[in-house]
Amino acid sequence: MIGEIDLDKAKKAIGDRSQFIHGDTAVAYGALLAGCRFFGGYPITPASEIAEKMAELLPKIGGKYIQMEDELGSIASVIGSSWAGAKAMTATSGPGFSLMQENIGFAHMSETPLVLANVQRSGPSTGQPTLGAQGDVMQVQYGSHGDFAAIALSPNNIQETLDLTIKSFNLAEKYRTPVMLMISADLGHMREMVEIPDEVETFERKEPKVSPEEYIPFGKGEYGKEKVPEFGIFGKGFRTYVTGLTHDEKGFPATDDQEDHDNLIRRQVEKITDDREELTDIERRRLDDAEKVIISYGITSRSAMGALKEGRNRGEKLGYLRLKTLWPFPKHVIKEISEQVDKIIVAELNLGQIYHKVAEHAECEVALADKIGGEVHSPEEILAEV
Amino acid sequence: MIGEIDLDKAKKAIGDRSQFIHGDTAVAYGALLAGCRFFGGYPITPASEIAEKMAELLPKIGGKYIQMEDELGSIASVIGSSWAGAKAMTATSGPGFSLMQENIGFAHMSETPLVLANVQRSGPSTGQPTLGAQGDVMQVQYGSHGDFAAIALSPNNIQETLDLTIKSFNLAEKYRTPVMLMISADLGHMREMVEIPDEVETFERKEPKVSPEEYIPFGKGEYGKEKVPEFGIFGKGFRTYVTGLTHDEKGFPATDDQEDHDNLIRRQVEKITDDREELTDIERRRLDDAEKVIISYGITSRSAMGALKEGRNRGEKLGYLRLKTLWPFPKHVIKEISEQVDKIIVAELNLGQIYHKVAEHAECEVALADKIGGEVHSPEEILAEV
Amino acid sequence: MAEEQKFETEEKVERKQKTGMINAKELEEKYLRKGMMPHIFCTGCGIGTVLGLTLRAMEEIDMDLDNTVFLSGIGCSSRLPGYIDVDSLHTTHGRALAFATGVKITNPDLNVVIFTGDGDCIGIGGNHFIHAARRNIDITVIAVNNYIYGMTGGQVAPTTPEGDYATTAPHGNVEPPFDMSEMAMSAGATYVARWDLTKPVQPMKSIKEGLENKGMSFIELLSPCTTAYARQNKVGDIQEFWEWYDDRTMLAEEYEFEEEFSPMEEWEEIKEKMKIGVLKHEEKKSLGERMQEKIEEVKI
Amino acid sequence: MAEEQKFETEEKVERKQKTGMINAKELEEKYLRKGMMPHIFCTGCGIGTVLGLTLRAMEEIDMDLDNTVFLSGIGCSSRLPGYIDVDSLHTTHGRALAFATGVKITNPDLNVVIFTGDGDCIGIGGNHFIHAARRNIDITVIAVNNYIYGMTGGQVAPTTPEGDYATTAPHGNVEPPFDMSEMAMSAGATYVARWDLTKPVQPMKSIKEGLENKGMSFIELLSPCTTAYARQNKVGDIQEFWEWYDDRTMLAEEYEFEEEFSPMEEWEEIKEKMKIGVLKHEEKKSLGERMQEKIEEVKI
Amino acid sequence: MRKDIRLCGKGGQGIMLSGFVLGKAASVFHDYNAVQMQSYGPEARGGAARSEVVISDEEIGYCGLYQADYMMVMSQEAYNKYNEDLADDAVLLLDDDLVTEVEHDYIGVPCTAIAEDIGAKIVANIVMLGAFNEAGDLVPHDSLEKSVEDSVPSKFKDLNLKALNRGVEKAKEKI
Amino acid sequence: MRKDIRLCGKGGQGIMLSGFVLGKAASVFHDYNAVQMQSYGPEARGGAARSEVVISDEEIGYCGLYQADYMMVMSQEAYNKYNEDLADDAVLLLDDDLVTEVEHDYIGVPCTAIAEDIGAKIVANIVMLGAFNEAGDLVPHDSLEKSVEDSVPSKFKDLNLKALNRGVEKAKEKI
Amino acid sequence: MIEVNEKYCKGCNLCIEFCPRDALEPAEELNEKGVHPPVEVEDRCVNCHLCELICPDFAIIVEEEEEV
Amino acid sequence: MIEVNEKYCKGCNLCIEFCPRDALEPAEELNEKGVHPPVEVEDRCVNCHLCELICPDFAIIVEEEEEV
Ligand SMILES: Cc1ncc(C[n+]2csc(CCOP(=O)(O)OP(=O)(O)O)c2C)c(N)n1
Ligand SMILES: Cc1ncc(C[n+]2csc(CCOP(=O)(O)OP(=O)(O)O)c2C)c(N)n1
Ligand code: SF4
Ligand code: SF4
Ligand code: SF4
Ligand code: SF4
Ligand code: SF4
Ligand code: SF4
Ligand SMILES: [Mg+2]
Ligand SMILES: [Mg+2]
Repeated sequence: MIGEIDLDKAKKAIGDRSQFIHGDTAVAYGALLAGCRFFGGYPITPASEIAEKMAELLPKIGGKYIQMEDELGSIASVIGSSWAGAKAMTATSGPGFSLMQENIGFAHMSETPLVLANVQRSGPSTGQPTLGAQGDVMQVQYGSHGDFAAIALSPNNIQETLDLTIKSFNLAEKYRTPVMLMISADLGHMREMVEIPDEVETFERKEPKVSPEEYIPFGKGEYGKEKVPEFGIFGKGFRTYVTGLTHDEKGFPATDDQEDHDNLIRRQVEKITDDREELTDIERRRLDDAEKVIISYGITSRSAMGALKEGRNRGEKLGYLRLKTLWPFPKHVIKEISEQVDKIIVAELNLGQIYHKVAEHAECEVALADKIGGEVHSPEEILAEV
Repeated sequence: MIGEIDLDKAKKAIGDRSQFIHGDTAVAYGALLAGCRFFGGYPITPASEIAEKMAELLPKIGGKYIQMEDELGSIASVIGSSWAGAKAMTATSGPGFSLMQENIGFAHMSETPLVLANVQRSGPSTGQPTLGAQGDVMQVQYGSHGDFAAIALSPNNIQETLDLTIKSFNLAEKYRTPVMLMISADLGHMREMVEIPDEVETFERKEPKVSPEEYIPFGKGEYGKEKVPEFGIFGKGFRTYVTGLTHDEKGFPATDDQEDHDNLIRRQVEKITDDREELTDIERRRLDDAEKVIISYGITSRSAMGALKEGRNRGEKLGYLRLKTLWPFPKHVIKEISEQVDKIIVAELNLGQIYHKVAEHAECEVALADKIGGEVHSPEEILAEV
Repeated sequence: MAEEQKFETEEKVERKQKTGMINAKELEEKYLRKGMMPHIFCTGCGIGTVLGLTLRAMEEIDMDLDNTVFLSGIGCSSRLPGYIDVDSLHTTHGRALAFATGVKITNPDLNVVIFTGDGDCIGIGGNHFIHAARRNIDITVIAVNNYIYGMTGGQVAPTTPEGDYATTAPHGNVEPPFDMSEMAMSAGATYVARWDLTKPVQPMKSIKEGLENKGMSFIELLSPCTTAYARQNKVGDIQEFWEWYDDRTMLAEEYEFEEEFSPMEEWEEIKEKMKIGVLKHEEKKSLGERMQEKIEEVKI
Repeated sequence: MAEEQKFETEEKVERKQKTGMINAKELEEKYLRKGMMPHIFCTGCGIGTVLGLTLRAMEEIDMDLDNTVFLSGIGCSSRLPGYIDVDSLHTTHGRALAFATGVKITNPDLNVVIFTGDGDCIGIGGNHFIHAARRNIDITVIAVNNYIYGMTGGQVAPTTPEGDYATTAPHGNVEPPFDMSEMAMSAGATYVARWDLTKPVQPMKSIKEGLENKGMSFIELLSPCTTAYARQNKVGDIQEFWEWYDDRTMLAEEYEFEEEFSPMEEWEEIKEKMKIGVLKHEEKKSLGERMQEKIEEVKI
Repeated sequence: MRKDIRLCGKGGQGIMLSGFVLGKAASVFHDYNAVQMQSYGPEARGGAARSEVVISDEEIGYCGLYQADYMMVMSQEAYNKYNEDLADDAVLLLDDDLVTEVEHDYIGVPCTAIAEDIGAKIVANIVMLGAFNEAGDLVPHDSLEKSVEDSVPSKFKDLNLKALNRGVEKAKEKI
Repeated sequence: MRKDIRLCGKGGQGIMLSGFVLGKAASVFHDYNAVQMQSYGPEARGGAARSEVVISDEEIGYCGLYQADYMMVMSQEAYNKYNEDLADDAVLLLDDDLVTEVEHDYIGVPCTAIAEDIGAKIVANIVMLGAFNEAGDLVPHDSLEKSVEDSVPSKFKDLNLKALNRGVEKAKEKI
Repeated sequence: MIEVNEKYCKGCNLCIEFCPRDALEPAEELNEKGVHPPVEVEDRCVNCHLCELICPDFAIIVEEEEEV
Repeated sequence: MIEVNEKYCKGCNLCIEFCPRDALEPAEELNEKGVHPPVEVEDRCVNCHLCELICPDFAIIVEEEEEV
């Protein structure tokens, strides 16, 4: 469904080359540019604007927008759409993300590429609907039952939000897996200028080149990555059986077989964790001589930039490390940096989530600059923990 | 609703004093003995037998059983029932647990006592419905969006399943919080003899002793634990406003207030984490001279017992530590033990979940004996990692 | 009910006797939580009117406030329980009826009333809605149908008429809407009424009848959303809203008359209107009664 | 359809021509995945029959297998797509219709068929069910109503008749059941039929008509669960199941006749029966058509 | 003393009940510890059924079988599927009318025939259990008897006890 | 150079639009970096509205305000609520017809009156923005003009430009 | 007599539009919310209470004394 | 002529019960599933195909040849 002409159409629908837009719009633009042609959603503050933009632009370029009856349905429609051949996405926030957990597990189990943007708001429960947070970052990895390996990205400005949305689609297709784009309400509703890129590098779904009989929908990949099978989209004669039950390579239920289950789940996990280093996207600042380093991500890293500047001004040998990839967790980077510095300060808008992952892998002291209640850290609040 | 006579009724409904029953039945018996008088459920293998036993026995003693339209509804009905004055529970397995996550968050936010038994099956997704696993133990703490502190218990035999069910109800009432009883399908469908206790120590809900005007439903407790407010059940004139929005002490929405949110959520978390040591229930074996220790929980600890015996026979200085409390995570115990031994081996029926918590807090080497696919570890498989 | 459409003198007197017994200030003092007014609803929003009518209906039957629980999901309309000084459970989006089921079954003596919006009730909450109706559980559901998702800023609802605009239907809605009352009836609710608020006495009476009905009562109130809906659909002022209701609704009795007697082409147009009035009122055992009978049968 | 109740000679011939074209072995070879037979359904379970009838209906309209997707949720009946050699999506419990919505909207050329059970469809899946019907999305839903949760061992379903037994209704069910077809019609499905399997030709024909209908088709098939339902409700053999259906169903035409002409007391009894037959067949634009029109209107 | 015991056959033969009766006999009606595990998949309808019991006078840790020290088999399919980890010196009882291809030493008990003989094919599992317990010396006979009495509907008590004892007799003949 | 700017007033006055126009002027129509943040709660209907803009010629890290160096205010309630962290030497512009109780030095711009004067109360925010930009020297005037043109429906372009320039003039008078 | 609680009135004009006797009209002055609350037009009101019933903001009270 | 696939037949007897001509009866012997699959009673079948349609297990085939 996607090609050069299509990209042109998307750019035409998007309009001006330079725009002053908020994060939600940037997600929608990124999606259109990446080739997303299906959005199944359900409104929720502060993610609704993504749906609204998609509802406006998708029909203009022949894509499909549908507002489903609830979030259970919206993620389901996206999985269905992906198997029917579209690059597909949904967007939600905490309460909707919680509702989607069962079907997110299905997406992992069925190895369905899709993108889910979670514009995080202050939880738990209904919480503070309009205010920002980073309280769902562990839920990405542990929100659904059983074992799976998540991919999650976290941008910290609006241009990067657009760029990482495109990247999310590319990773989803490359690894045949759901990818989570985690931003907070602050970023979702914050405006900056973005440049709509002229050229967009997209990763196109690897379709099987063998006959339906030879096609292995849930085993070793032949033409792409070894642990990622090709994707035989519906309507092309592959007659794939897709199930959330434990299945063998052909897709058939193997609900009594220890080995089939072990093979299946380990491959699904390893296709992602084997590439941990390749998937890791990190921003580093002033680490050369740093004695202490602030680790942060997303909107909080903007405050960390302030803290870095201020701290350095005061003569602290501070460094800054930002995780653009939250999952798979870049444990190797943490280990490495923790061997160089005396102390790590993890700043995040929750009561300590990624902090636990850092603490697990760091060899040095790890402090937490946590904050909840809808406001971002001031640089001072981070410096207080240094 | 509960008293001596009622306990007698429960015992009468249960029947014989010594019974050879499986874990699911033990959960139902424990619940009845603890005073549970409402069950809202939805069938799912391998937890359905809990519902079936409750459907049989509850009406006999005037309690209420309802099969709801789905798991979203069953946990909702349980929360409603709790506010209406009953000790209430539900039971489910992975897919249902995932569906319940939004309302579990509501239960945390509204500080609603309830018990949820998760009879874990092999996931992710539909997976292997009849086979056991321990794949949902991180989901307990991270399955819903935002920050909260979970309590979760994990028994390893049928008598203990009954006992810890009673304890779950007591903790739920004491801390005004949802409590998760985590067993695996293996235990749910395994039979052993249990003795129905003659006397049962139950913790009764602390109701406010002040006037409705003075009553603080979401702040400092007056008569019980300081961070746990009394529970003004519906129909008694307290006119409580219960909401999943961020609220002040009186229960009124405070969706724009950083401080109210911070106070509320930190109190809710601390009411549990402050009591971490008190809540920690651990079984220790042969630790005195141990150089290596196997840490496990639930059904896996039965295999660990086998490994302990075998290992000691072979001359290994092995120890055994079993977590009956999974959450709040007994980090102090891990830290302490890790200072005494050279190596910890975590055995669990997943690809490493509690392992990460142990690794975070241990000071020594930590190895993982993971297993998935529906079979329990053989003692040999654990010993292989020693 | 058609006779109540005109303002005849005798009726005025009757109405006065009924409604004049308690005035707005007294209502506020007796029924509302302190310090919550003015409420958060927009200028001219019908939700405030729904609140007033509900309280007056409660007053008429002298409802025991200490024995009453209001519940709701999420949405503008779902903020109502926060204003009423009774036990109240403001739950998650769409789930109020499931929470209510637990409340009512556990303590059948409680009066249980739910406020819900169109999205909350039959969008995300559709399953609980039809099942509560099927069970004929003894609760009263007051559904504020404003044809839109108000709280979140005007997205399309499952009740939004085809062709109308919404932030997620910027080119016009392509989906046919639900008739919520119709669904309630099919699913098994025993008292069902629908009114728009241009006729305030009738809805008040229906709420009262709903509260008295021993079973699932469903009262759908068509209520103007003066912000999210009106802005997008060029309904400029309240007059235009009235015309809107005039265009799109018809008294049930008239409707049925037209169905029988109007010529085909006319009927095709009329057909699309929503019937208003008391649409169903039936006696049937409630879930609570059936459960209690069973308990009596098997108890030890 | 009543005329098809008797086995007249001409009809036999006709039937032979229709059904004899492909026999069970050929069906298996053409439509079923290799190596999956014998299937997992219990002895005498109607689900196998449903499969056979569906395949024969597909054969009659010469369905393009490479352009067909079967979906299902979870349950015994939901295992069916695993047997048919087409693209298939065996989803989560209750959600098949939402998955199907994504499939069909994305590629309107695909034939989309859903197998579902009573619990899957209107228990946990009720919300997706009514919304798919409201949208009149062009899919065909074949619902196997066995009045019970079969797969999980016989718990009460929202279709279980009042008073019947189930593992979670060990003292007899206290809840009134849903009429799924009725709900489908209220919600907006355009083709609705219900049959029990004692009349195999009619359901086959209805499946065919459903596949041909451009909109949401709902075919409810009353199917014996010889294990979970029968065991608990003392339906000893297939003969007793037939009596069961005889007792509890009536052809729609007869039903309507009785409604008009039978004496009150008799009617009270008859009333409780389920109508079988083609209950609705209406022309209405499908969601896909409406969406496509909108795209044509706004595309750049 | 720890006894790792497997009972298997096909669905519908009452294998689960046998395991239950044996476990209960050991733990409720005698002072052993006992664990019973059963396995069934969604695909298990009518297929091979298996129930495992561990009996011990000590605490039972690992509750799987190290190997099957005792095994009773009531169908060929079950034998084929579950004989893998049979101990070399295992006590193996089987209905030699139904299980005909066997690679291990065994004691044949025509339990189905015996059951038919006493008038109810359905108690074949109890016949077998009686023989199995006798041959394996698993639990005291009267504990088993009590357990049977406690586990079957009262009107079938006598029939089942008869079946049990016929099994015992048969075993005595054979060993 | 980093400018921390707050615009506030009540819902419906076009505060968000002003922030948007300013941020766009700085970043799209000039080569500054700009971040705009806005806050609204579910309760904010008709209450105080706030939009914050940070402008800088360097990368903008922290995107909250350190303190408000520049503030424009269009209602008393907003002044009361948001004057807390106003810098001592801040440039404070306000509609002194609407905001009458003020504790800081300020420049009064009767923007509502001016807007009414040019025929449309609704452009008061743009009047104010013109004055604010002039007084604060936030972005080059023609960038702001372009941004206004780009942000309003074409039929209201002239009106808005007029409003903008009337604001500029007023500010020039005052400073 | 009509009593208006100016603090609550949001100026929706529903009362004015609804009054079957045109007994209400918008006030000249704005209230603190910036809207024109209703004021009574003398001698027209028949105490039908419709305005009170319909007011979404509990801002209007019809006092009956005068009728007695 | 009726052909029965013994491997598939689960012995539900539906075909036997359904046949309007009593043209089927249970076989004497058990199949490997332990049930009695149907066998044809000679000269009764009229090839109405009902048994084939109703068989849940794809186990029965009505062959038409003889009719021709
Ligand atoms: C699980 C979940 N999804 C989405 C939302 C966002 N949300 C809040 S209210 C609402 C719609 C409200 O519409 P309606 O029920 O019609 O009420 P109204 O505001 O129109 O009165 C939505 C989608 C939410 N709070 N929770
Ligand atoms: C979320 C979730 N809840 C519960 C289950 C367990 N479950 C599997 S099938 C089923 C019921 C099936 O009943 P029905 O849809 O009527 O199908 P049948 O088996 O009767 O054909 C249930 C409750 C599940 N798989 N997933
Ligand atoms: S948004 Fe609409 S429904 Fe909500 S309060 Fe405003 S007018 Fe009422
Ligand atoms: S349990 Fe019931 S529905 Fe399921 S296969 Fe068996 S007979 Fe059929
Ligand atoms: S009481 Fe009636 S007549 Fe009097 S002002 Fe109100 S609406 Fe008008
Ligand atoms: S109806 Fe109420 S809020 Fe509206 S104008 Fe009249 S008094 Fe004011
Ligand atoms: S209907 Fe089929 S499965 Fe049943 S007895 Fe006849 S041939 Fe066998
Ligand atoms: S084809 Fe008809 S007549 Fe012949 S055996 Fe089958 S059912 Fe009987
Ligand atoms: Mg609404
Ligand atoms: Mg069913």
